[in-house]
Amino acid sequence: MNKVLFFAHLRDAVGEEFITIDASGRTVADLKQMVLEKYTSVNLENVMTAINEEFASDDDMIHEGSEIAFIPPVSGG
Amino acid sequence: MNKVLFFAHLRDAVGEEFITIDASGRTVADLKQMVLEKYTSVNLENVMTAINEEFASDDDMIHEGSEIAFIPPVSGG
Amino acid sequence: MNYAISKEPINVQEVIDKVVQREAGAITTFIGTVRELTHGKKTLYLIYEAYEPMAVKKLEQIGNEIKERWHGAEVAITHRVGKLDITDVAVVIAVSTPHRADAYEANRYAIERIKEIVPIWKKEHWEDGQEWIGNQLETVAYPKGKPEESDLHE
Amino acid sequence: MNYAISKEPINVQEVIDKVVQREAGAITTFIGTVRELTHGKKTLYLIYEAYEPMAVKKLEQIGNEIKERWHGAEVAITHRVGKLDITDVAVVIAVSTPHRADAYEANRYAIERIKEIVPIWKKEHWEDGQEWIGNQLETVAYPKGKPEESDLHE
Repeated sequence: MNKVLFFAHLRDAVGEEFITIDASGRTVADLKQMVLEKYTSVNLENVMTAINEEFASDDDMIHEGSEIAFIPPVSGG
Repeated sequence: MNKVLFFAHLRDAVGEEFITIDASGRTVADLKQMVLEKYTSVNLENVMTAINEEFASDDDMIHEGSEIAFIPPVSGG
Repeated sequence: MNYAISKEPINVQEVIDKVVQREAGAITTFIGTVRELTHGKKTLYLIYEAYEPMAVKKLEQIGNEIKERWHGAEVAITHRVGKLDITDVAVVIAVSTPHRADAYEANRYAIERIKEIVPIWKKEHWEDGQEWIGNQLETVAYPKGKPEESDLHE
Repeated sequence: MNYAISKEPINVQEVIDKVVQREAGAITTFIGTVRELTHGKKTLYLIYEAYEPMAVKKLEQIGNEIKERWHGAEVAITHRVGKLDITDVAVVIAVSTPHRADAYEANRYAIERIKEIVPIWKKEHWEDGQEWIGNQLETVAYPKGKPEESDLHE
């Protein structure tokens, strides 16, 4: 299983800080599709993805137990 | 009369924080000459002058009561 | 630790103390504060949220990038999260270097990188609404696979 | 007062507090510290001396120059005098501005100007001697009737 974290406007749209979902063996792009189908109000445009706290690309593979986070454009500082 | 202040290496050379001298009606250049004659170990090369806490030129006139300071190259900061 | 996310007000001197070194002649700090007016709109307060473990890692990465680029630099960064009022301190960056030009440049580099890669978000609250900053920038794209700098502070 | 010469250790936060403003999104500070090694020579301690009333005036002049050049800037500068040990703070410059680029540039301007026009001198004490810094620079001249920047900190 995989923990999938949402932040900022994504958290507001999903209504959860995180969900648990089985995405192992799939790519980041696959997971994005799964999320978009489940949460129709979510917009993943311009949203980065992190796997285990490192930025990842759409074609990176998700492994069992990996923590995924969707990272909207950051605005710290 | 005029108070003439010395700082840094000038103070070490003169051996005084200040001297009192009558320089009214003379220019800064005149005063420098007077100081050099009185204190032969003093070196006024590259030394700026202030009259009443403002930088002055060699040909500026010194008035009665004005405070003169000789300002070696600064090294604050 | 030199890189931290803090739920409590940041003590600037504590961040500075982390970079004091006998080889340093210069310490620069950047203190990001909550400004009342942005593009003429009055902010009431902000909420900062972070993906905390990754944010700390990314702050540390920025520190390491600086140490590679500027010889002898020491770096400490603390970013606040939670509710911040006007003039509250959101971030403190301290950089020490042997020579002063480096301390300015390396510090500037740190804040620009924070705005690119550190997963922290702010929600602005105005009298007539609220919004997560960053998400409304429709021109933003990630051609290099990384967030672009938000120009909202500029 | 925002411009001061201090015989006591400088409290950095107190200098920062002088420039806090609701319009500011950025505060930069420059903290000049006593470095142990300069050109490979080991400093034991420094003595700073100032022509105090003129130094305060010149610090204020620098602050006014900054406010003219950088819109909305607030400036505070405190310079220490007396005996300073390694890592002691010699000067603190705090600048706040609405936008961060200005806060860095204006702060940098302040330290460069201090090294040009503020009547403060330091005497370095090494194991094998002591010297007023500035006076041994035989290349220094004042073509514009003002001290040139010492490069000893660079």
